[in-house]
Amino acid sequence: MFRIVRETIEPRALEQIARTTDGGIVTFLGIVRDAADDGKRVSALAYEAFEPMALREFEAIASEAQDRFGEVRMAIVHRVGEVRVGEISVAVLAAAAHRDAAFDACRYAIDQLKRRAPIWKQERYADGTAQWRAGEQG
Amino acid sequence: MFRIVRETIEPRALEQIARTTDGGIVTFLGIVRDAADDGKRVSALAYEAFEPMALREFEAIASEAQDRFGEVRMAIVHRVGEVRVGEISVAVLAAAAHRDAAFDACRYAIDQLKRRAPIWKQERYADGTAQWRAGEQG
Amino acid sequence: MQIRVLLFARLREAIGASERSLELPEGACVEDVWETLARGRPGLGDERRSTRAARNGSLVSFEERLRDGDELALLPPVGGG
Amino acid sequence: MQIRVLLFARLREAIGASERSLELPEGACVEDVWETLARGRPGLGDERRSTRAARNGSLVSFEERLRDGDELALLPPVGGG
Repeated sequence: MFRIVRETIEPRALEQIARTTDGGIVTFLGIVRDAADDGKRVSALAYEAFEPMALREFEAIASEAQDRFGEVRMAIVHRVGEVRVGEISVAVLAAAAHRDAAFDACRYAIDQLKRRAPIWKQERYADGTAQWRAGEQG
Repeated sequence: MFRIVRETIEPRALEQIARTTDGGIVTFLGIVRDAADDGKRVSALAYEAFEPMALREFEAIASEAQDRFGEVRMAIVHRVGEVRVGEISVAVLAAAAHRDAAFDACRYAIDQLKRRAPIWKQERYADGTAQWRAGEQG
Repeated sequence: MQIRVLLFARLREAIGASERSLELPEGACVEDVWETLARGRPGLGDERRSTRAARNGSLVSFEERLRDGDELALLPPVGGG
Repeated sequence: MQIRVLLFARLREAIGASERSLELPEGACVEDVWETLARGRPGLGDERRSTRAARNGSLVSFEERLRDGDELALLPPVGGG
């Protein structure tokens, strides 16, 4: 399940990709914090994506995780538009027979997503200003 | 939030421990699989716990995770009684400002829980037989 | 002295109770509790090596002396998760 | 030839459109698109080094030659998650 959505992310919906042979599910939720790394008060983040390319990147990342960590089912859902403090901006779920593969695949996927997926984030501050923020590169 | 419960675990309820400064939430869900490691068809697992000691162990594990990985909020909820295939037996949630601490703490907690918490698991098979199963020791 | 013994999982099934109250002589240790329970249950011998004991909630060795009113939990190999 | 240019985030804001259609001579490359857009926008100069280009959905260098009908996405440093 690879999606870019405009509405609230319901993380439990991602669980449907698990099979009855999966004993471990690891989920990462990215949540909008109320403060930027430099301490400025944040009211919301606004995300935009180059959607077709982002979705293909999600699929590629999941496929790489499978190659590296073995049989694993993955879901990656990213929200775009304005996401307020406390809301979920991204959800990554990995389901596998045993937990090691699920942990490794989930962590790999969120790390790669942040580096590679064509998605952009604008911090909107409580003082009315705003700034585009690049993530962790390369 | 450290609990032993008899009813269905609702993983989203664990999120309430997160603070507005937490940007990453990692959740592990243990799910009852339909087959044992030796291939036998499983219909359910039955768990029992030495509850007061298990709860203190959960707290100790969370406190160790905090010492090792830094500021992190944790929830550990384990179900007891009969848990059917596809249902959640255990949920571990770690919330932190950044994702590394959340991943590390969540993984540490489920690893330690399986080794140390006074909780027992009986596999109940489709053929009507049953067997107590020890986990990963030491 | 009176010791309250808590039994779990396959020990509970082998002994047929989740809780037993034992009357033991002063100075008895965990090992004495085990031997009292194992008497007449040869199957329990195999369990001894893998069983841990918790006295009033803290892990102790089988040499640990008990006191009147102690709660002793006998813990087979754990398997949560 | 006709090139459809997609613009995101601060490039979109700098150029004031999420999409532009450019008429370029045959043989034009990504760099030519960039220069056409940057003309009269000195602020864009700083963005050039950190911008990547995707031609019909695949990353390409700025030397990549374009064809009529291509879709060229100009991607500032990403920051999802």
